[in-house]
Amino acid sequence: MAKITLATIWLDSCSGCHMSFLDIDEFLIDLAGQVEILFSPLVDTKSFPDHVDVSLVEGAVGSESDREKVLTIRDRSGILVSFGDCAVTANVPGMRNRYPVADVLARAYAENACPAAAISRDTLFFQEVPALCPQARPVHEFVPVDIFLTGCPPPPEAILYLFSELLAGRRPNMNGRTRFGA
Amino acid sequence: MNIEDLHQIARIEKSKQEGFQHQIHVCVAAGCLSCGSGQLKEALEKEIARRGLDTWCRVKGVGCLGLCTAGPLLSLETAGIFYQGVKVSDVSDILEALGGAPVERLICPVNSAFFRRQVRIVLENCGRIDPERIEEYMAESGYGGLALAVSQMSPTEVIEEVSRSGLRGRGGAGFPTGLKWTSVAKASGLTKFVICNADEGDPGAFMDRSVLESDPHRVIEGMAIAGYATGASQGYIYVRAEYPLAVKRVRLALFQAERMGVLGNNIFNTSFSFNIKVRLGAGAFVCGEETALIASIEGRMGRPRPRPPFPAEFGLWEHPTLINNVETFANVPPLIRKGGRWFAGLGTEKSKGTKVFALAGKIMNTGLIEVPMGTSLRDIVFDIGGGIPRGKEFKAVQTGGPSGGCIPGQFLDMPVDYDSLAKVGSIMGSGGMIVMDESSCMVDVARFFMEFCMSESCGKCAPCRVGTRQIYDILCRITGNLSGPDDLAMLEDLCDLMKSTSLCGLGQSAPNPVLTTLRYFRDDYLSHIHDKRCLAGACKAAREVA
Amino acid sequence: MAETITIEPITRIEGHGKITIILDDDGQVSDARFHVTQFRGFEKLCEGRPYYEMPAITERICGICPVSHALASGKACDAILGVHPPEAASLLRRLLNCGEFIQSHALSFFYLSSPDLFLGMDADPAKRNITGIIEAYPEMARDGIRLRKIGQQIIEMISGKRIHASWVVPGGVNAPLDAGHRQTMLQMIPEALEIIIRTLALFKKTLDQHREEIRTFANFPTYFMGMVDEEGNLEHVSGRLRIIDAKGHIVADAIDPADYREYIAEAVEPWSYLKFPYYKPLGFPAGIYRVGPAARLNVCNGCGTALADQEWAEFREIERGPLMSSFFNHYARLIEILFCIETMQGLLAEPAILAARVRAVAQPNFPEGVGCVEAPRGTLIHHYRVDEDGLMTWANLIVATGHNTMAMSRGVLQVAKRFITGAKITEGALNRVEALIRAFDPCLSCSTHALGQAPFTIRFMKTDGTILGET
Amino acid sequence: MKDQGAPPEASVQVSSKSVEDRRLRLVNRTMQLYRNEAHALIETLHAVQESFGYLEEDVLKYVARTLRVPLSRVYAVATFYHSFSLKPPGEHTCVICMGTACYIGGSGAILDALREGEGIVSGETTSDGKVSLLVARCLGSCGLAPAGVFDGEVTGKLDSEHVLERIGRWRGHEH
Amino acid sequence: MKIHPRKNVRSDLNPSRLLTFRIDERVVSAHEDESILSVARQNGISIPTLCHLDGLSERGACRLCIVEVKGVARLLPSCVTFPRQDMEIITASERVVSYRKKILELLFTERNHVCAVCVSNGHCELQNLAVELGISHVRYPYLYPRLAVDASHSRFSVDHNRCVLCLRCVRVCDEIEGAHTWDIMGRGITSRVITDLNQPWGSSETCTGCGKCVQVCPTGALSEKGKSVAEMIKRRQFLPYLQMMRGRQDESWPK
Repeated sequence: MAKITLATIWLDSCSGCHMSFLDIDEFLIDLAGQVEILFSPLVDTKSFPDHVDVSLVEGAVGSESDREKVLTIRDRSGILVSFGDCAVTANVPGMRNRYPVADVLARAYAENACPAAAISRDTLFFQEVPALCPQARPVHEFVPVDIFLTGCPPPPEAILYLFSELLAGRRPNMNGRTRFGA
Repeated sequence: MNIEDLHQIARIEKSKQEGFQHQIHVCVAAGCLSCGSGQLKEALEKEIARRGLDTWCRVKGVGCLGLCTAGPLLSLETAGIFYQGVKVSDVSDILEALGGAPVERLICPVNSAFFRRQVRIVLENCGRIDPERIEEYMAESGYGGLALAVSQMSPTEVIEEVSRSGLRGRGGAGFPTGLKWTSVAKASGLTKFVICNADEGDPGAFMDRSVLESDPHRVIEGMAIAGYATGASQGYIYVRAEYPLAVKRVRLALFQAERMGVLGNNIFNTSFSFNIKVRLGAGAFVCGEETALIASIEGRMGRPRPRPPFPAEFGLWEHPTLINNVETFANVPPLIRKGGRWFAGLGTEKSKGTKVFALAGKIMNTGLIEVPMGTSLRDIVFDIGGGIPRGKEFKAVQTGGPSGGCIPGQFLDMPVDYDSLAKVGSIMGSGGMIVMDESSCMVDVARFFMEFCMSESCGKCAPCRVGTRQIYDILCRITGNLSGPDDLAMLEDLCDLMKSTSLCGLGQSAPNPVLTTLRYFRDDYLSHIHDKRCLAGACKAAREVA
Repeated sequence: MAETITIEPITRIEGHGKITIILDDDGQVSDARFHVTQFRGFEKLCEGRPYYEMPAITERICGICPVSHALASGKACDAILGVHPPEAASLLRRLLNCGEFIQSHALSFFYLSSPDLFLGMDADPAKRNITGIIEAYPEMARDGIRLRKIGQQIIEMISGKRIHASWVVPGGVNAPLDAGHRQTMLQMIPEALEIIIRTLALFKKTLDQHREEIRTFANFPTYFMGMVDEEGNLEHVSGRLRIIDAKGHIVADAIDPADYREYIAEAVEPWSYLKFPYYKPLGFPAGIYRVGPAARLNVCNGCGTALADQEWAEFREIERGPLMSSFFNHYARLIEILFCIETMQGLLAEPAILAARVRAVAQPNFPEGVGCVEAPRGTLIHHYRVDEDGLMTWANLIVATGHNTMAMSRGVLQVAKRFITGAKITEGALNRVEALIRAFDPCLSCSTHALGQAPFTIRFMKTDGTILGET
Repeated sequence: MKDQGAPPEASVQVSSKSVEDRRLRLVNRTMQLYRNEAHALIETLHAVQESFGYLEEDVLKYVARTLRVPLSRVYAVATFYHSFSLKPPGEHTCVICMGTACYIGGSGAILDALREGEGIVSGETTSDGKVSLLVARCLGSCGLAPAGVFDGEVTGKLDSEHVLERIGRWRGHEH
Repeated sequence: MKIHPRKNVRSDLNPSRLLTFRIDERVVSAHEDESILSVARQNGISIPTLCHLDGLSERGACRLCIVEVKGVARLLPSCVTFPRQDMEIITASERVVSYRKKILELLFTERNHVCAVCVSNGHCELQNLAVELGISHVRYPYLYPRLAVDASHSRFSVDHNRCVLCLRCVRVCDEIEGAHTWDIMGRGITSRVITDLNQPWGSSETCTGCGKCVQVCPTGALSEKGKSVAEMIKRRQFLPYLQMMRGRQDESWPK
């Protein structure tokens, strides 16, 4: 049987969902026999493959680069899984949405440095890094999502169930297996 | 007062009026007042006095003459001449022309369809009597209906007459008035109320304002008849505070009616007593909804409550309550005087009588008209309304305000009645009729109405509170050319949700402008979504998305 | 023509990063930049929230070391309340921390770095990952997975959930320890010990193969900072800070974390918009220092537990004075796992650990509070201010990776200069640049809590602080 | 206790001086007309707005106490209805009608012009305190669209220049 | 039991008349003045609600309890709809469930419900309803309003980010405690619960500090201060108890 090809990525998030994935523990070894990880923070591939069967996207879309990434991933993935509350609801990263981006940056850079700051919020600018979106927002507001896996993070049992269903060729029904903020 | 007194007053008033050879009627409704008709009237009076004509010619402030575009308007009652756009400087020319050839440059064509095609029941006294004098109303058979009802008819007979007329509520939904009166009459309880909804909230509608400013006694009489028929002894007129002139004239009219004894205890020497109080609205469209209006009269926030129980059983202070709007009550006195059968002879099979419309928007003759039910839209827009100015193309006519819909050209030959309007997705509403030409983007129009509903939503039920905001956001995205491919589907989905699950009529009907524009002007949407372009050239692309 | 090599994303680290290496006309490395490409804004987004939500909110900074954030946050909140948690709570917080060190260090070593260390820096990149290890060294892979699982299970048994348990609360913890769970944990200890001892032995054997990496992985003198207990032994949760110089002399000791601003300052340079923590008395940029596993073993007098102390002594034998190469972080991580397992054993033996009273209750009594712990990657400082109703008005967070930024960027340049020449850029060479970053085990999830998005510009300087050049 | 008798001594609750007392007269009269019953709340708030120009907090408390309506209910009613304002108005008020006919006739553009030209948006008062801008849902003067009210005077067939000019005059500058 | 006659008595209903009708194919009987919701619950049929709480007056506002009645085109809120003889009620048709989901999703977009860091995480009626209705994500865009927390009260705090405007707090304060400290200001999407003249709760002149509002709040909007994430468990037993005590006829202690 051909292995399922898998990509995982994290955007604006804490990596906790990936950690919860690792929390399936010994099942990782079983999974390694059936799933081939083509792209992930856990492996060394640098560019997103042309096609994967399943992509797990952790995190909200918070920057232009996040936005580009989800578009690419959608394009090249069979099944796209919104992986965890940040991807599904924007969760904690979305808490910044109450404030204008400029205020958020100013707090971190202009106001919080301890010596008399050489930077005022007016001189704050950034280069060579992706521009921030005005708000961190859920993945499905940018691309169609096939499966939603809520939870902060989704419990490993739910992740395992997701994979066992996918491996069995079924579209998993996640109802009741996890919830917002679980 | 007894009935004989009423006739006596009418006779005296009539003969007094006949003593004048000329009567100059100056429109002093809000529209003309804002163009300076107040000063005009003053100047006329002064000049007449100066010339010593005051036994021969009389100036009278009257209510709306209808053609608001052409204000200030005045009419020479005996000669049947209308002058339009009259300025203070025209006063001496007008006076000099009295009895001779009219002042050509001021003449307003009375033979035009605008005047010719109208049939006036509700507006019969508008522009003809001084709204600040009860005697003038009485001279036009005013309070005759009430006298007839209380002295010669039983309450049941009154209701039967109303039922026979086929009159339907003019406030929007078109509920049969006789039926409504019957349920209040039947409801148990010694205390009952009659409420006149004069909180005309539809943007673009001003029929109620005009009626109250021009002929307030007609409404008072209608309410008193309703009180008699339903067994109520207390009435309330809930009127918009934004209509100061209407409020003033209603208050004055109530004062006069009480003084004359047509309101108060033992009206026309019968056991029937009826009083009316004025309550001011405070700027909440949702108070047009019955239960919200009741809450507001009770001094609370105007939030609707679920029905049943209906106000007819459980209304103001929990007592059975009849609520009708201004125009409905205004239809009652002539209906009683002339009989339900007479009324039923006008209009269409299911929509009887006439309807007052406020014509506005991109149309030559803006103003107030009254036509028989069943008159076609084309007649109203192109004949009576004079068509679209500046050679532009007709695009749509919006009826029913924020709860109504936008009707496209293909239905212009449709007769205007309750059922035909409902068939095309709109409603009669209170009678606002806004004409739009090709320069209007229908997405923007839908957005305008949704903004209205969003800020007028009371916030009680979730579908309306959040739904209006979400729909508004989508419409902003579309007009701002920022929409995504799923936005149309989401729009339709949300409209359906609001229609099906909102608590009150406001929420249930708020999607109508969106749904009708989606149905008839889908290209306006698609062009914004796919080509990022406004077909009508009306939308600024950069319009901020809230 | 100058040429730019971009490594993006940096893989097998925790977070988002990118390295650019600039070659001059002769193909020699002339400059390198390390970008963090994510931004989260925690210092602002917590504004207006009640202080007691902070442990849970800041847990969400990082899915790998949420416990550290919860602990630092809890301590900052303790300070705002002005209370000491009950004894059981203190013991439990330390116990929880042991679980986290075990799982986090296991993750870093087995899942992220072992492919470099055991399959080789130059191995096929397609195989150079945990599945490659599962194939090539199934025993070791199983050990790694098992050890991480033990760590996570300990966390779960104490706090009810492996990740983001929201169990640490101001004034203590949310629930006492279940006696049955204590028993289960005690039963897990022998296996954990076996695994770590086996792995230490394996790792030590590979040291010889990595002589070049040891020589070049940020191998330069700097100051070091870490937490120690009252005796100067290794401590992660409730100790005080110690700073040593490159020779190993203590320059500051028993620092109350609340006074961190007297010792550590965060520089802001108009040209980089990035905060650089530095040792204040030396000024910027001379005050470069490192934190983390090796730094902690460098600053302490010992571990205070039997087996770990033996390993510590052997470790410190490698060099006279502090170990300079950051490659030794891998080594130090294994020793710390051992230390934590032993500490757990001790904590679980304390009778007080089962006490029911685990929370001191109070209203906010102070407008400001600082909490500091050693996270797996180094010293973590949370500093809060609240209004009189207890709502957050201001927060400053210094995370482990932040302290190390100066050392990491200089390390990148060092590795790049050694392994990259324009003539032949091998994949293995580029992987070594990444491996250097992995040695620090930077937690970019943590470091991007606020300061992401900032181009990291590296200054070249001598150890005496003379600036050789800067971009 | 429910009916009869004058309301509690007004000057005690209301902040300052006899000028205020005079302004309270209309308020008191309104409440007495309804025998201080709770349902007079909206009518009373109209009276407060009329004599004070806005709903002042102390007066709200006074009204609440006199009519025996909970404070929060008074505030709720005061903010539910758009006719009431909790902020003192500017010296002059300009109301732009946003009824359908006026919107179709271009009142949106007038508001845009005011925002750009005078820097005010609906519901706000210019920083010099001279002019408050309000938006009406419909003045019922659709025949004169777009219409507005300048210090109580209804004016029809407005355009941006005309409005800017009038406001400029109030604020003492030219456009 | 009617504790607040003004709001609960329906003069058109006869409490003594017993009716037979069907709920979800099941034949049930009830008095004319028992709401469909309450009859359904007595018969073990659960209908989701948010603004309804036993012991408080009905608002009919959240619209989650809508049901279908055969022969009636409109959907009816079961909390304020009363049975008729031979009525056929369907509580969970596909149509009804899909509307319930959408309404709940709208509520999620309206405020900033960050379940993960909420004091009521795990004990929240909104969150539970999402699970019950199988909501895996919210299809409408979140609005992310900027709202504040008021922690000025010495024991409680109100976080408007988590409020669903069910107004249980307003009702319990008015109807049970009798203080009417709470009400709702503004209208539409800008509505917000307030204390007194929209002043900080801590400075309220009318609040008795009883905490009933906190206990009836379905979400983490009202909570006890110092309760950490997921620790706020609401206790509602007092409500039926107070109802019983206030409704009883004899007063058993000497005055």
